[in-house]
Amino acid sequence: MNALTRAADQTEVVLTVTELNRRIKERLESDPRLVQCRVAGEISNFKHHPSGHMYFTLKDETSRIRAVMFSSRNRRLPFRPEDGMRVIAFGAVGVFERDGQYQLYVEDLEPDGVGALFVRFEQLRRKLADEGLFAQERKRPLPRFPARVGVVTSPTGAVIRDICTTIARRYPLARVVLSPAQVQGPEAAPTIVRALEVLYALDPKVDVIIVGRGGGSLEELWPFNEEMVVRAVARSPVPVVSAVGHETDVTLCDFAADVRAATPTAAAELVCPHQTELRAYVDQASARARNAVLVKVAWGRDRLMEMARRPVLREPARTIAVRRQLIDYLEARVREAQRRPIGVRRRALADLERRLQRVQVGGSIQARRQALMRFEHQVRSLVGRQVHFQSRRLEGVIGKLEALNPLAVLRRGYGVILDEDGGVITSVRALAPGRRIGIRMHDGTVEAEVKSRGGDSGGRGEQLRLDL
Amino acid sequence: MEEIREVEANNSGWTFEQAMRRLEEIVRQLESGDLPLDASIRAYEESMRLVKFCREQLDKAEFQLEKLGQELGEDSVTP
Amino acid sequence: MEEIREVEANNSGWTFEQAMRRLEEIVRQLESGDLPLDASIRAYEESMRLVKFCREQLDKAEFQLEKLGQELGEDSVTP
Amino acid sequence: MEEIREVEANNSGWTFEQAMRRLEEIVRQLESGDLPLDASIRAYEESMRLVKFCREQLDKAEFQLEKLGQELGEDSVTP
Amino acid sequence: MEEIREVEANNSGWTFEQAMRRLEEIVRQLESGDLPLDASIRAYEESMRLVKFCREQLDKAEFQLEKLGQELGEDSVTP
Amino acid sequence: MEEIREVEANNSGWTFEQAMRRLEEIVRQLESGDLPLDASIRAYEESMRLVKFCREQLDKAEFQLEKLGQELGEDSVTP
Amino acid sequence: MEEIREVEANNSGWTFEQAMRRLEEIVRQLESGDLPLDASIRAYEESMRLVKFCREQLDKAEFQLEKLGQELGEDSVTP
Repeated sequence: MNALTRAADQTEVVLTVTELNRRIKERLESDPRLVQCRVAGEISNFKHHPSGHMYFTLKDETSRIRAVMFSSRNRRLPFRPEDGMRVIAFGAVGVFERDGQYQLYVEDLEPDGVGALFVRFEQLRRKLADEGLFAQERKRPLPRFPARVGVVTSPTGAVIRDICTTIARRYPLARVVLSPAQVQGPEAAPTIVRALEVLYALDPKVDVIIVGRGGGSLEELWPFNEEMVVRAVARSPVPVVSAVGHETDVTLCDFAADVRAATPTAAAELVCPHQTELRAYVDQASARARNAVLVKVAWGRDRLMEMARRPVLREPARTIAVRRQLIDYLEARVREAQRRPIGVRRRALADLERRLQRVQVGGSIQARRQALMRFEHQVRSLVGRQVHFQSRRLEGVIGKLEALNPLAVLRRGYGVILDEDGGVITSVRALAPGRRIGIRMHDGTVEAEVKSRGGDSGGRGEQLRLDL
Repeated sequence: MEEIREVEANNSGWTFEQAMRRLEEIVRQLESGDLPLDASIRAYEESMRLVKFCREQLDKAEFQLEKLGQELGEDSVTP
Repeated sequence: MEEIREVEANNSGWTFEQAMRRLEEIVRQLESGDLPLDASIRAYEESMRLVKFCREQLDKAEFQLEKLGQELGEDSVTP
Repeated sequence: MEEIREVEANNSGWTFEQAMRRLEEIVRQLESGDLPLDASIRAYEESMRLVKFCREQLDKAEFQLEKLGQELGEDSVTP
Repeated sequence: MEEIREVEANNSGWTFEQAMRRLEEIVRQLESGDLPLDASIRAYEESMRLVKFCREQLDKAEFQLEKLGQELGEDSVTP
Repeated sequence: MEEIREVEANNSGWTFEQAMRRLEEIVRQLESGDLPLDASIRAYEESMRLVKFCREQLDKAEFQLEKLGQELGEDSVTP
Repeated sequence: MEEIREVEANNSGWTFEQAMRRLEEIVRQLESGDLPLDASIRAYEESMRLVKFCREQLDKAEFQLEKLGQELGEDSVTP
C-alpha cells in the first residue's frame, strides 16, 4: 500500500509485464559489457533440440545461467558439447520476453583451458585446407587385398595390439609392418614423421598405412595436429587411414588421411577384408564361373535348337514341296491352255465356214439363171412382138391395096389404051390411024393398030376403030 | 520361234529357276493365245519338257536332302 | 486372179495363220458379191481347200498335242 | 452390128458377166423399137447364143460347185 | 415413078422397113385417087412386089425365130 | 555359293559363335525364299554341318567343364 | 585370349591380390556372357586355378608382424 502509493507518486504510469520486460531487455542489451562477453562454465542440462538449437545451462560452483546456441551458430562447432564439459562461451546476454528470463545467447563455444591450442588448430586447418590438402579429390580408395599394412603408432600401446589382433583374425595374409613412433609429447611429431618416412621408403612398399593412437585430451592428441605430421600424412604414396583418439576426437591428421577411422580396430577392419568373406567369395567364384559357362552352353544349345527347329531346317523338303506345287500349278495351266489355241482357231475357222456357206455361190448361180432367163424371155417376146407387129402392119397394107386395086374397074369390061411407052391415052385425038397402041384389059394387054378415027361428034368423043 | 529352239537345245545347262521362269513365260504366251499354231505346239512341247526337267531337279534335290539328313544325323536335329 | 493361182500352187508351204488370213479375205470378197462368176467359183474352190488345209492343220496340231501329252507323261500331271 | 459380129466371133473368150451385159444391151435395144427387123433377128440370134453361153457357164459353175462340195467334203462344212 | 423403078430394080437390097414405108406410100397415093390409071396400075403392081418381099422377110424371120428357139433349147426357156 | 564352299572347307577352324552366326545367316537366307534350288540345298547341307559342329562344340564345352571340375576339385568348391 | 594364356603361365608368381582381381574379372566376364564359348571354357579353367591358388593362400596364411627399428625414448612410448 505504502509502496504503491510511493510508486504512484514517483511515476504517473503503471507498466504492463510486457512493457517491463521490454524495458529490462532494452537495458540489458544496451550494456556493452553484456553484449560481448566471455563466460567460463560447465555445461549441464545439455539438450540438442531437433530444430538444431542447443539449450544448456552454464554453471560454476555457486551460480548458473541459461544459455542457447542457435543451430546457425552451432553447426560449425568442431566438437560436441556435453554435460560436465568445461567451456568458454562467447556471446551476448539477452532477455526471453515471454518467460521474463535473461539468458546467454552463445555465438561461439570452445572447450575451456585449451583455447590457445584451439586457435592454432583452427588457423592451421584453414591454411592447409586452402592449400587443398584436405580436398576430397585427393582421397584414394583403400587397397582391397593389402599384403603389407604399415602401422605408425606406439609399439607398446593398445593400438598396435588391437590392429594386430584384428588383422590376424580377419586377414592373416597381410603382414603388419610396425613403424614405431612417439604419439604423445613434444617429441612425438618428428618421430611420427620419421616413422611415416621409413614406411614410405620401404621396398616393396606397404599397401596401406594406419596412423593412430588411443584417446586423450586435446593436448595429448596435439602431435597429430602438427603441421609437419599433417603434411607427412598428406604426401603418403599409399592410402593412409587415420585412427587418432576416440570417435569424437578430431585431428588435422584425420583431414589429411584418405580415410578416417573411429578407432584403431575400425582402421584395421577398414584396410583388409574378412577372410571368411573371401573364402565365401572364392568358393562362390568357381561355382559362379561354372554356372556362367553352363548358362552359356545352355544358351548356345537353346539358340542352336531354335535354329535347328526352324521349319527350313527341320522340314527342308517343304521348300521342294512349295516348288512342286508351283510346277503342278504351271503344268495345270499349260494343260489348260494347250488346247486353247486350237479351240480358238477352230471357232474362227467354223465362223469362216459359216460365212462361206451363207455366201451361197450356188444361190448366186440361181439368181444369174433367172436373170438370164429373163433376158431370154424378153428377147424372144420383143423380137416375136416385132415380127407380129410387122405382119399386122403388112396385112393392113395388103387389105388396103386390095380395095384400091385399079384393075378392078377393068374387070367390068373396060380397057385402057396405052401408047408405045405404056402411057395412058385418054383422047382419040392422039390416035392417028395406023398408030400402034396397047389395050389393057383386066386380065392382060393386047397390041392393036388404030385403023381409023371417026369425026368429032359434039363432044361425045371420036369413034375409034381398032385393028387388034 | 528362235528362242524356243535354243531353249530345247541347252535345256540341261539350265537352273531350276531359269526353267521355271521360262515355263511361266510359255504359260503366259499360251494363255494369251497369241502364238501361231505351230509355235504354240512347240511351246507346249517345250513347256512339258520344262515341267519334266523341273520335276527331275526337285526329285534330285529331295534325294540329296534325304541323303544329307541321314548323313548329318537328321534325328539329332529334332531333340 | 493371179494371186489365187499362186495360192493354190504353194498351199502346202503355208502356215495356218496365212491360210486363215487368206480364207478370211476370200470370204470377205465372196460376201461382197463383187466377184465375177468364174472368179467366185475359183475363190470358192480355194476357200474349200483352205478350209480343208486349216482343218488338217488343227487336227495335226491336236494329234501332236495328244502324242506329246502321252510321251511327256500325261499321267503324272493329275496328281 | 459390127459389135455383134465381133461378139459371135470370140464368144468363147468372153466372161459370163460380159455376156450378160451384152444381153442386157440387146434387150434395151430391142425395147427401144429402133431396130429394123433383120437387125432384130440378128440380135435375137446373138442373144440366143449369149444365153446358151451363159447357161453353159452356169451349168459348168454348178457342176464345179457340186464336184467341189463332194471332193472337199461338203458334209463336214456344215457342222 | 423414078422411085418405084428404082425400087423394083434393087428390091433385093432393101430392108423390110424401107419396103413397108414404100408400100404405105403407094397406098396413100392410091387412096388419093390422083394417080392416072396407068400409074396406079403400075403402083399397084409395085406394091404387089413389095408385099411379096415383105412377106418373105417376115416368113424368113419367123422361121429363124423358131429355128433358133429350138436350137437353144426352147423348152428350157419356159420353165 | 563361293562363300558356302569356303565355309565347309575350314569349318574346323571356326568358333562356335562364328558357326552360329553363319547358321543364322543361312537360316535367314533359306527363310527368305530367295535362294535358288541348288543353292538352298547346299545351304541346307552347310546348315546341317554347322548344327553338328555347334553341337559338338557345346558337348565338348560341357565335357571339359566336367573334367576341369573333377581335376581341380569341384567337390571342394561347393562346401 | 592372349591375356588368359599369359595369366595361366605365371600363375604361381602372382600375388593373392592379383589372383583375386583376376578371379573377379573372370567371373564378371563369364557372367556378362560376352565371352565366346571356347574362351569361356578357358576362362573357367583359369578361374578354377585361381580359386585353388587363392584358397591355398588363405589356408597357409600366418599372421606376421614386422617391426622396423627406430630408437625411441622407451619412457615416452606408453601413451
